[in-house]
Amino acid sequence: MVGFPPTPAEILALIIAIVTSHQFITIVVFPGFIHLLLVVAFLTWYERKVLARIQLRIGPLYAGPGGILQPLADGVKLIFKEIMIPYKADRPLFLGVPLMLALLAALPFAVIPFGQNWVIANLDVGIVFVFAAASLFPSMILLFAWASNSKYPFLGGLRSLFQQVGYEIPMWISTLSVVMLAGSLNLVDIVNAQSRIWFIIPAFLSFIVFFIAAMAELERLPFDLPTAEPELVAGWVTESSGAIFMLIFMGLYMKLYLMSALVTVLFLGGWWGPAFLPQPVWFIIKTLIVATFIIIPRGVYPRIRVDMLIKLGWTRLLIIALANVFLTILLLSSGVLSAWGWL
Amino acid sequence: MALNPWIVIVIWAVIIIIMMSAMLALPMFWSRRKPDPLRDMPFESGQVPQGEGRRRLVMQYYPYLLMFVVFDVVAMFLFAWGISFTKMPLDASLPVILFLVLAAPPLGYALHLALNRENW
Amino acid sequence: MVFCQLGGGCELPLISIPPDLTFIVLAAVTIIGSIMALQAKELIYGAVALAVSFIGIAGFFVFLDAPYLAMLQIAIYVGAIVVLILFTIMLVRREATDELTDRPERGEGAVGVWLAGLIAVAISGVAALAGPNLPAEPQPASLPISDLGPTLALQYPIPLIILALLMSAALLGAMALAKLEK
Amino acid sequence: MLGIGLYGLSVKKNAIRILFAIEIIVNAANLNFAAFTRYMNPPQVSGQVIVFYSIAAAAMEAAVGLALILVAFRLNSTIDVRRLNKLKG
Repeated sequence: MVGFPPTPAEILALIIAIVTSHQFITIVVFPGFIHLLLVVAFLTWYERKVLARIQLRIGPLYAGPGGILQPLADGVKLIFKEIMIPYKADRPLFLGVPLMLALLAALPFAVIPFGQNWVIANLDVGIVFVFAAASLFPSMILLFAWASNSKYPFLGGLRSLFQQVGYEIPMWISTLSVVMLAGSLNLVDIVNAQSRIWFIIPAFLSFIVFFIAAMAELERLPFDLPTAEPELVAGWVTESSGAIFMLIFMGLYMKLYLMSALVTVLFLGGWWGPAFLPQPVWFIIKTLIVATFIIIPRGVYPRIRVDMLIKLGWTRLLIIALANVFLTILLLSSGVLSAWGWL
Repeated sequence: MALNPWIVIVIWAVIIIIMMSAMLALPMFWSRRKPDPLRDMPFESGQVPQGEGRRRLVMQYYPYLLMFVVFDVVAMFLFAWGISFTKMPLDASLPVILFLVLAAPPLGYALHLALNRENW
Repeated sequence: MVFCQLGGGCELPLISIPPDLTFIVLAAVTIIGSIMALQAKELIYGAVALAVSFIGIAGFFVFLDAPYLAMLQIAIYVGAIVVLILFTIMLVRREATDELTDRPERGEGAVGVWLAGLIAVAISGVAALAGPNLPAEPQPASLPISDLGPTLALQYPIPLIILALLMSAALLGAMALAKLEK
Repeated sequence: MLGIGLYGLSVKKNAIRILFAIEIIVNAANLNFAAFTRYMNPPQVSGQVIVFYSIAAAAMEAAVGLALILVAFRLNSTIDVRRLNKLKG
């Protein structure tokens, strides 16, 4: 207990208690801020290395062993660069939207469980919270495109808006069958429900749909129409420079990590694995494998056309997802799963 | 965990906002800033930008947004029903299935309208 | 001060934000957001302020133990409706922003403020009258999210069906309106 | 908030602003439903379900309203309700 005018020793003790508490560590160190920054830095390096390997190049090489310090160098460079704002741009929105993008990408990590106890906030509406945050992305992109007041960003922003909007629905509906299987929206409960069997097996179709939709949401090849270099320079990020560019790209890479983590949580059994490794390690391994599979197509596949994109998202994926919901109803009501001891 | 998770989320958001705005604010102090009308020009492949940067949007994207609004609502209702599917008797799901079946044909028709390029 | 027991035996003072403070902050966000939405010069800023106001309302829902409702609010209002509004603003933009003279004429402005003030006074009057009858402290019971589904499907099946029809009608109507005449 | 909404409804000329005002009014009503259902004794879920329907209906209303605005804009190239009051173009 702390007396009312607290003595310095008491304040110190309080600070130490706060800093060593589990909650503080989850917020700041492990699934929290520092871990997130490190992973984002690692992912940028990792992506460049993977792509280089696909294209028989070497990739980043000079900063640190194997170029692993390259992201750090990039970050320092970008922080010291001048922020250029196009003269007709809308300044408050131009500066504010990248901030919101990074915030929105980082916010859902609060509910992603990296282990039984390694979760920042154990929220009852976990998965819907993630989707609610993700559903704000299109409006942010549209605002940013509008704020930069230039043609390429505007066209790219439109495409991006439309793509993200289109693929959000299949994504949600494919998640619905997982939610039905687990009977909860809480991500910790969802992972706990997979202690017997990973949901990728009873909900394989929705795994496929979710994965494709995640790639489209991330604007990864083959769905990278919004940032198609030959046509649109850099899409909606054309006008961003320096720290703004860094914030946006941190947001995008955090989203990549987020989507991979979601695939892991929803379909690949989260932290479950043989006990010789601690839970968070299993989680991160699985997540990175998923991220690799999201990265690889960038070096392999060509870009698809706009009309193909629409047709794929709005007809095929949606119908498969809805069909899978009915399949899940059948599975659950026939009692096959519990008969086989899967639930 | 004794802390209300919502409070934790607010703390988390505040930490991120502080860090990110620091990243945004640092270059404002450190970097050289030389305003130059030529450099601050919007990018247009090296040419002087012509006309308005914000063009009127294309109508073609509009129907998809409309459908997004509708499907958004549908998905949220389905989630509310999906969480308790296993805890309900099966006939409690009948209204929801009826809801889906009723909504399907018009939505399909809307999709057909939207995909038809000549309409937009 | 409340202390909570955490793993490892360390003690962390529970950060207890007084509910009044939360309420005041949320109310301020919501009300300022909605005033800005109506008064901002640029329609785009108006839409952004509207989004802020919606988020404030979502905060209220969390405050009222309805987290699913809050998420619904954010996903549907801020995620979908605001995008639609922004898109429409941009579609009609050039000509619409020419008339920035959206200031109310004198008499109308006075009438509007008067109406708003009247409603506010009336509502607070009713609240003041009814205030003592309301339980000061709400029941600490929790409303599990899993109750929503059964209530939805069992108690209100008819509105669900009507909603399906309404949605189809609205979607087709809106599309038929927005379609190009041939 | 209802007051603000009414103010907006009675004063603003731009059709989109009027839509904003309507949304704000609907939101105020939703908030009241959620609040009263929470303060009921014992708390019930039914108010929240009503807010569900209300939000859904408001979404549909916004969609149709915006489509109407679009059509009005296309026909008259203005969204000022003062100039939309004539039925014959």
